[in-house]
Parts: sequence; C-alpha cells; structure tokens
Amino acid sequence: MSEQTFTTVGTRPIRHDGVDKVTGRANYGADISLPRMLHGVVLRSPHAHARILSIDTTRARSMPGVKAVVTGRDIPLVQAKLAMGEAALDLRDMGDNLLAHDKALYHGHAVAAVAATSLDVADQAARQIVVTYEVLRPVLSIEQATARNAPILHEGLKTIGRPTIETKGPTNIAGKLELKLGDVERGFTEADVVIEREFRTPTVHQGYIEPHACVAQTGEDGRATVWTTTQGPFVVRDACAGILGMDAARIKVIPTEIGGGFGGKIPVYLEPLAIVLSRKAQRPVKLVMSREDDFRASGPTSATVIRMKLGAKRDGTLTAASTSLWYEAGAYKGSPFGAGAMCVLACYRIPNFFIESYDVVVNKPKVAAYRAPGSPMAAFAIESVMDELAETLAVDPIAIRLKNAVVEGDRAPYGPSYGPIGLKQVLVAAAAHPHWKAPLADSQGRGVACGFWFNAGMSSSATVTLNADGSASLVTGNPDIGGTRVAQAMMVAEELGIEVDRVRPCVGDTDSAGFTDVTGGSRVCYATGAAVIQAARDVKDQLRARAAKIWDVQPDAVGWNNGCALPPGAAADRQPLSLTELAPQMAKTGGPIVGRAAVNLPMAGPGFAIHICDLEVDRGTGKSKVVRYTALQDVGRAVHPGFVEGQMQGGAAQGIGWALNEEYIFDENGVMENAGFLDYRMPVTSDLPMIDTVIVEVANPLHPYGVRGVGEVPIVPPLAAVANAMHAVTGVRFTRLPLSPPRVLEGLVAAG
Amino acid sequence: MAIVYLPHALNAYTGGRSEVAIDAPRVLELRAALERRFPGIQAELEQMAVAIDGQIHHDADYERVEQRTEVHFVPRVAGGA
Amino acid sequence: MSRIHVHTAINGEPAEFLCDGHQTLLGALRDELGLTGTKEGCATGDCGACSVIVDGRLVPACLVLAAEAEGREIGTIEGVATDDALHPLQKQFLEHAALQCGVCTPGFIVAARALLEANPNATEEEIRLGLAGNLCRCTGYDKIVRAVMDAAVEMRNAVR
Amino acid sequence: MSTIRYEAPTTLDQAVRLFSANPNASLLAGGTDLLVQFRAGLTQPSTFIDLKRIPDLTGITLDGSGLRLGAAVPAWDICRHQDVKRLWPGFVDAVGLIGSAQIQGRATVGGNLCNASPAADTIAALIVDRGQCVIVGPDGERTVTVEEFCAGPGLTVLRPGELLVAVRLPRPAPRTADAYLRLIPRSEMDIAVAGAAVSLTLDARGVCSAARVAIAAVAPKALLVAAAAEALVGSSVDEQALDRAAAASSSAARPIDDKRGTAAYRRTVAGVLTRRAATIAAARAKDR
Repeated sequence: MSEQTFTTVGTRPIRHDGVDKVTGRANYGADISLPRMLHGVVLRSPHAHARILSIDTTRARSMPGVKAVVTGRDIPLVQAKLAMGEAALDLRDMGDNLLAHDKALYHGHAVAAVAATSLDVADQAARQIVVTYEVLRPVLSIEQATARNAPILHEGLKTIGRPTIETKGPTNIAGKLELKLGDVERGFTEADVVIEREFRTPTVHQGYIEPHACVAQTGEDGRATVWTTTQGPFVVRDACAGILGMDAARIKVIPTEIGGGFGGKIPVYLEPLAIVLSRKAQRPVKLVMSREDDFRASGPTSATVIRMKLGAKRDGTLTAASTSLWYEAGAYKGSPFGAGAMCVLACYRIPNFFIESYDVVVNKPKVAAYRAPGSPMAAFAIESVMDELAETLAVDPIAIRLKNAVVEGDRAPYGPSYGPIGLKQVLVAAAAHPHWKAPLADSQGRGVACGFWFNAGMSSSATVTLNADGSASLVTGNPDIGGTRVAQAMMVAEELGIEVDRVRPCVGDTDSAGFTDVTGGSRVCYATGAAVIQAARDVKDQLRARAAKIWDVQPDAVGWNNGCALPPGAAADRQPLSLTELAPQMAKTGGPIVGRAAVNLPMAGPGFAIHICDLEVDRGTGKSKVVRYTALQDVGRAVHPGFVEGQMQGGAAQGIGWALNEEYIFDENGVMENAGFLDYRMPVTSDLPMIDTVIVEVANPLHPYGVRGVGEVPIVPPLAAVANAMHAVTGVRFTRLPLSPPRVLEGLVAAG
Repeated sequence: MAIVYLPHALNAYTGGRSEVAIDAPRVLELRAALERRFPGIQAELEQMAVAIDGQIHHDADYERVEQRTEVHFVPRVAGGA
Repeated sequence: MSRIHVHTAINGEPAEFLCDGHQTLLGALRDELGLTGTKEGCATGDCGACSVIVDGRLVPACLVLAAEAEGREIGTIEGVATDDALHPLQKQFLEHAALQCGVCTPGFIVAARALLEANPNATEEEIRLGLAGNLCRCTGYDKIVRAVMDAAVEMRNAVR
Repeated sequence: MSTIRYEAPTTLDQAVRLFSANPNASLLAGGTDLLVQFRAGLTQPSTFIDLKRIPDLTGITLDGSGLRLGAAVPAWDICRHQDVKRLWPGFVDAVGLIGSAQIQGRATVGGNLCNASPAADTIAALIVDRGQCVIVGPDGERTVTVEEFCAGPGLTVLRPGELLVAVRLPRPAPRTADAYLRLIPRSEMDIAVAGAAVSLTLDARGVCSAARVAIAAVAPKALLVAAAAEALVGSSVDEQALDRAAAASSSAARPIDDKRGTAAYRRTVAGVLTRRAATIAAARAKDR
C-alpha cells in the first residue's frame, strides 16, 4: 500500500470554501436571518443545585411582543437512547438538560425560554419569569460527590458497573469500568522501581470561537427546518425528533458553516427549544448563546483525579501498572471514563495491569466530547510517571518509551491486537529530530510525552454526480470544520483523474445528503473519505460501461487508467476515451452518471504521537512560556498536508492551554467565576512559538489510501509534555493542572 | 471455532473465565451462544463494540466470525473532533 | 423613544441606518446592514472576531455603540478585497491553509491589515503581539503568522 | 433598556450640563469597561454621554510644564506619540499593556482612572509620575493627585455632575525615568495579577536622589509605597537597595485571594516586580 502513487493526494490545493471564509461571505450559525424572525432568550438557574418548586410565566406571556414561552413541561422526557454509532445519547437526560424539569443541576441550567419580537423584549420577559427554588447543597468535586452523606443529584441513579458492583443506597457514581491483565501484585514485586502519584486536571472547555446558535422555522403542518452550527446535522435531526416525538422526516436540518466544535457541537442545547418556540409562535425563532452561557451551559470536558502506579525493572522494562481514574460527568452520567480507561496504558506493553475508571455526577454542566475525550488527562498521568521513571533510572525518556512501545500484533489494554501502527516510527523520528538534541538555556527545560487515540469509523454516505462538461459535484453530510471539503474533493479528483478545482464539494443538509455520522472522532477523511472514494469509483465503473456501450463490448473488458477508459483487445483499433470525452455523451449512453456509496466502517487504525516541548520559566514569578514545540504523529496518509499539519498544531495549542492556564474556576456555590475569554485563558498568538510538525505515514489498511484519523491525537501529549518540561527546568514534579504562575511559584517555594 | 476473549469487566457472568472457544457463524449467533453459556451476559454484550481480528465494529451483528477468529468485546467509545 | 438615525460611510460608501441608543456597532453592522462577515465571539472585546476599523483605528465593534458611527468612516472585512482581487492577506491565508473553521478569519484579516499598514516591516514577534487580541482555537496560530509574514512581503513588494 | 439615549456633546459646557441634568447617565469614553459592565447588567444608565467629540478631552498637549492628556484619548494614540514615549516610557508601557490592539483603539487613560480597578495598569504609573487629575463640574474646575483620585474598587472622588477632563504630568527632572511592569498569566490580554511602577532620579554619580514606587492589583487601590522609595533613595540602586525596596512593596501590599491569584502570590510578585521595575528605571535614568 505504501507504494501507492498519487497525483492529487499529498498536494495542497486551496479549499473550495476558502474565498467565502476570507471575505466574510460564509454564513455561520448566528448569520442566518429569516423574515418575521423572533429572537429567543433562555432563562438559566442562578443555583448550581436546586429543586424547582414552581415557575410562573404569566407576566412574561402578557408582555407586548412576547410570542411564546416554554418551560420543562414543553419538553417531554423520553426514555430512549439515540444510537450514534460511537456512543448512545440518552434522550431523557438530554431533554432534562435542555430545560430543567424537577431540579436545576448546575449554575446556568436552562429553566425556561422566551421568543419575542426583539432580543431586548425577550430578555426583559425572561426576567419577568418567577421561578421558586429550594436551594440544595451543591456537589462540586469527586471528593464531595463520593463523600459519606453527599448530596445526591439523581435519586434513582444506579452505578452501572462492569464488573457489576454492589451499591448501597443512593450514589453519585454513575459508572465503573475495570480492565485487567496478568497478576498485578507479582508485577510490582518483579519491579526494581515503583512510582506512584496522584494527578488532577480541571474542567476545561473546547473554546470554539463561535458560540452555539440556531434558527428554527416550524410550519402550520408541523414540519420544521433548523439552521444550526453543528458537527452532526443528522444527530440534531434525530435528537430533536426523538425528544419531541416527531418523525425524522418532518425535520430538516441545514448545517451552517461551523466556527469550531472539537466535540462540543455534537449535543443539542438550543435546537429543540427553537422548534418548540417556533411551533408555538408560528414564526421563525433564533437562539444564540452568549459566550458566558456557552461556558456555563454547553459541554466542557471532565475534571479528573487519576492515581497512577507504575513499576519497571532496572533496564526500563515495565512490569506492572495499577491506575484508578475518576472523571466528572457533570450533571448527568456520561463522562469519557471508559475511553480514559482504554487509552491510559495504550502506548505500552505492560504484562500486568489493573485499571479502574469511574463516572461521577457533579453539579457542573454535563460534559461533552472534547478532542480525544478522556485521553489527555490519562496521558498526563501515565506520561508524567514514565518521565519520572526515566529520571529515576537515568535513562533517556524517548529510549524508555521505545523499549516499551506497542507494535503491530501487541494487544491493546482493552483486548484486541493492534494492526499496523506507528508509535515506534514516531519515537524514532523524535529521537532523530534536531529539536531533541538542540541546546537549552539555563531557564529552559525540555519534556516529551506520547499520546494515543482510537479514531472512529461509523456511517457515512457520499454522492458524486458527473457533469456533462466533465466536472463533478460531491455531496456528503459532514460539516467542514477544518478543510474536509477540499480533502474529499481531492479524493474524487484522484479517482477520476480530473483537477481538484473541477470537483465541487458540498456539505448537504439532512434532506440532500445520505445519513452520515458526526464530524468527530477523527473520522471524516477516513470513513467519509472511504465513501467518497467508493462513490467516485462507482462513477468510474459507470463510465467504463458507457465506453463499452460506445465500443459495443462487454463492460468488464474495459479498463481504466489515468482518467481514460481503455479499449479491450477486441476493440484495439479504438482510441482510449477520456472522462471529458465520455461525459458529454451521458444522455446518449444511458443518462446521468451518479456514483453513490454508503459505508459503516470499523474504527480507523489508532493514531500515536509524541510531542517535544521546550519551556522557559521565570523563577521569580512562576510564569512560563513555550519557546519551542515539535509534534510528530502517524497520520496514515496525509491527503492535504496543510490541513493535517493544522490539526497537529491546533491540537498541540489546545493542549498547551490546558497545561498552562485553562480551567473552570468555581466558587463554593458552584458558580463559574471566569465565564469569559478574559479569565478563561486560552493561548493567544504571542503565547506560542511556531509549532513544528513531522508527519509519519504508516498506512492504515482499512482505508483505500491508508488514511487514519488525525484530529484528536495531537491534544493528548501536550499536558504531560509541558509538565515534564516544567520538571526539567525546576526539578519540581507538578501533578496538578494548570501550571499557572501562582501554582508554579508555590511549587518552587515549597521545594525550596 | 472463534476464540472469544471475555473481558474482566464481565466477570460477574463468566466467573472469571478469560477465554472460550465458540462455534458460531456470525456475531449475532456468537452472542446467543455466550448467553446460553453465561446467562445474562447478552444484554451487556449488546452494549459493547466487537473487535474481530483487531478491527473494532460498533454494529457487528452480521459480521462473520470464521475459523480461528479472535473476538473481543470492548466498551464503546465516544469521540470529539 | 424613536430610534437614532446614523449617517456613516462603510467601506468607502455612504450608509445610513437606524439603531437604539444601547445597540453596538457590531449589532448594527450585522442586524441592520446585513454585514455578517464581522463575527461575535464574546461581546466583551476579548476575541477579536468583530475587529473593524473606525476612522483609521482598529477597534472591537462589540465595544463601540452604533450611534458613535455618526460621521465616521467604518471599514469591515467586506471591504478588504477590491472589486477584482483578494487582498494579499486573503490570498496568503488561503495559500497557507491558515484557516480551519474560519470564523476568526475575518477578524484576523482586518486586524492584520491594520497591523501591516502601521508597520509594514513587522517581525514575527511584532505580528504575534499585534494579533494577540484575535483568538483562534483551531490553528495554533502557526500558519496564520506565516500567512501574515508572507503577505507583508507581498504588500511591501507591491509598494515598490 | 430600549429607552437608553445617546448624546454626543461637542463642548465641555454641554457635557457638564447634560450630565447634571441626567444624573443616571454614564459617561462614555472608550467604553471598554462601561459597555462590558452594561452588557452584564451591572449598570443601567438612562443616557450614554459620549465624550469623544469634545476637544478638551481628546487632545495631547506637551509644553514646558509637562503633559496634558485628554481623558478620552485612546491608548493607540498615546503609544504613537514619540515625545510622550520618550519622556514617560514607563507610563507609555503601562498604556500599551491595556488589552489588545483592538482595545487600544478604544481604551482611554481617563476611563482607566474612572473605572478605578485596583488592577488598572496606568494608575500606578501615573502615581509615580506625579500625575494630577483635572476635574470639571457644575462648580467649576479642580485638581487632585492621581493617588487621591481613586478611593477604592470602582470608587473615585468625583462628585455628582463632575467629570474627569484630563491628566497632567509634570516634566520629569533631569536623569529621571519611570518603568512599569505587571504580571499576567499569559503574554497578553489578561488583567494584572500584580503590578509595580517606579520613577527615580539619579544624581551625577549614579546615586538615587529621589524615587517613587507604586504597586497595583495588591490592594483595594494602587498604593504609593513610601518605604520602597526610601529604600532606593541614597543608594546606587544596588542589590541590597533593591532587596529592601522589594521587601517594602511586599509588606505594603494588602492583597486578596481571587480567581486571578492568591494573596501570598501577589505579595511576593509585588516585590519581584518592584525590584525589576526599579532596575529598568535606573537604567533608563542613567541614559538621560
């Protein structure tokens, strides 16, 4: 497979949607406006944990300009799950999260919504809604949630344990997963060195720049059209249909351009409310989250507590690991505790291990997916301990990782054997990279860390329509967050032998595209890409049949090469027919040529990365700055290397933010104190250096070109890479993120 | 015969058995066979993804499990972007 | 209370609109004038997505009242490309794949243009500091900074 | 909300009359604090009185006696004024630290003073530069020192109907220079966790003959730290003097724990920044 040669794949054409995006013409969620459109405002709970005793909307309803008011009563609680390929979405929880029914479970939890003729009127009306609360004690950490006599979020919650566990009475632990191999006790007795530490990471947000926004229009016939910024138009459609008891065929979801998602634009927060409001008002309704609402009431990712114990022989060979991972789920069950358990030891061959992972509900917003959900926190723990192990044994940190790195045929900690994977290759590339040997100033230190992510498969559809002039149209169902239109068009161009500019890629709505799972899980270029290639090959097969018709030979006998149908031996006197010659004859030879494909693929080959980070630390203030950074990753095959590098750089930057300054800060009542970009400190341009990338290509046999997922792996290593660099400068092992200046100075002072 | 690896997480049903050979044409029948052997396990297995010779499928009912196939049941994973 | 009638010039053309006293310039551009290329990312002046030019100064349109625009010259992303050509910054953003989701891009281009017009020889450090008010969550800024540096070269060459 | 008026007076008299007639009005200069507070529901004015069309508030005048800086001049303009930059590099550094390039296009020194945040960057610098606030109201004009102007978080000595028109800085004496440093977690865009401003004068032998030290974000308002200044005066701004000055700043600090930092951290950093700012100011003074 690696000998495949490509014409278009591996080049860097300009994206088709680019001009619209650099000129301001592209329409994002909040850019949609319709005639007679109403504006909605969501009233949110001022308490992190409170029973809702009553909601009086009388005054709000009677205000001039108010056209509709909804409360929890308007959102049915459906006992059903929405299969989403990867993970089922619990529609009951989702409905209760849309508008609180009996209890407000976090500060900012929606309790009512108003649609009015202007945003000002809607805002004033929302203030006129009287909600009576019985305020309850909030649960704001794993410790509080699991303490004896902890307040209980959900009276009926039972721990779903694998293995099953006995729960005595009410609990805030929603789930538990164990993974085990070998004899852990014996593994530790065989070890010469055992390191044990406890790590903590805070709640962090995806931080996409475009807040959630949508417009819904419901007609007199009850059919609804929703324009929304989403990673998954079909998820939105099916979630709205499921929650509101509508046929999926009565809802059309039109994805707008999307201003970032990173997993946070998979759940629905506004769309069902907009549908219900517009149904009541019989006018279109627009709902837009403010940045503050987006922080308080969309889905960040879990805060965690992870205990990690690792043993190794003197030569660095790992003998045993024991780890306990605790993930906050927010207000409803469903943290990435399972993924965390499966990822935490996935980079290394460890003959004896025990992993336990917990899903804990707390009075914070329900977590959503965030780029490799669960894996970065787990990597922070294992990669910090690996670093300490290397230090203790006085071996090179890359060498110790190489010694224990998984290779093809090794079993993943969750069971199955790995196919072709690239961990060893990226480690070797890192050791050989000039960055690894570059000199450092006294105030600087260097850290490395590895990362793993599964990469999803799931369902995708694609349609390629050939035009009479030999150009082609491509429709898929994945919103384009980072250049997937052009990458998919490149695949069509590659297959058909035409220029990528002659392919028009389109993100379809739920009526015009075949069912396609979310833009997420690093699956678009892999799974949807595979569908696109198959659809283009379908076009090619039809073109061969048309050539056969012209030549009056059997279709199977017609070959195809370099954009041309090749005559069989029986018609050796004929000239090959190019696509541009065949296309104008479509009508004569049988009608339109439409290639289609629908696939449901297994998970893509896993992706591995290693990052190298140089950090400079001001010992007087504890302030640090990343001064050099290199990300190396196995991507299978880089279709558009520019956007592949962009994924690696962007993931690294997000991870650096997570490591250094980002965190939700809650007061003792569970109110987020920094719900804005001023104090939720994401990296700005001047915080970062150029981020060097090394693309390693170990072809993934599950994809025709060898593509594997790219987008998620790069956020996994930075937390530990930065912390390890911090240790290299300061000699202090920091186990709690973020490494903000006050925390670092405190650590320096404590260490003397 | 497919070799089925039983995850530690399902010990409650398997009594700690870690692998078992099952003769079944497809995952659907394989799960049913496991249910006969370990009553109650099927409902759990239906919640899990299935790895067949290393490839993880989320919807594996009709996947063939041929001679000497390795089958693992693994937790489903959610992804971001 | 009647609305305020504002006369202004947007991207070199006279424009007028009605607004409320508390309405922001961002709101007026987007909701009254249909110029939705200027984006709202935070409404607190912390993300730069709503960067516009008012009388030659780069400002966040979310922290300007619409009524302040009376008699002022406003420049938005919609005015960056000329009738027949993209601005060098726009071209370089495309060439470098310097946008992923693209929602921060208009703000970056407006801010980078202001930066390069004030300092045509800006260094990488000056560009990074000058664009620190524009948040991008997708790219890690690498390709954006490179695009701006290359656009600077192109703009300098065009002046010669 | 929909009844909020907008007024843009073009003379100081008009502004004073409007403000007296509308005591619930908000004065709008750059709006970078006001409009954020308004959006958050923290202030509900009847009228926005835009001060940016009044010449008295929008000009920069530099003469033999010093600088008169209109209260509504945006930071961007100050940072590009070469003479102001040369004479008060520390003050201009402080102005340049306010927010982003975009914010610089709006934010004003007058607004920074009237918002009276303990963490304001320019206030400590203005204090060490012996700044004076020119206030005009229904009863005419008066002047107060910058250290008197702010009374606490969000509080000033402005009386009803009064507005801040300008800030005056006296010309620095020979071999005098200022410096301002702050600590923020990122490289840009944050509010100061701690700040320190130092202005000092060196005699011909390089001995410090006069000094002023002020610290920011470590007390309800920016503090003039006389003890830190005393530690520097009479020294050659050597390590021992710097240590004493730093210690004086740390002990003068009365910080709190909040989302931006702990009290202990702020106390330490106030000292570290005092030391570093004094070093920079001394180096600048030597070059004069």
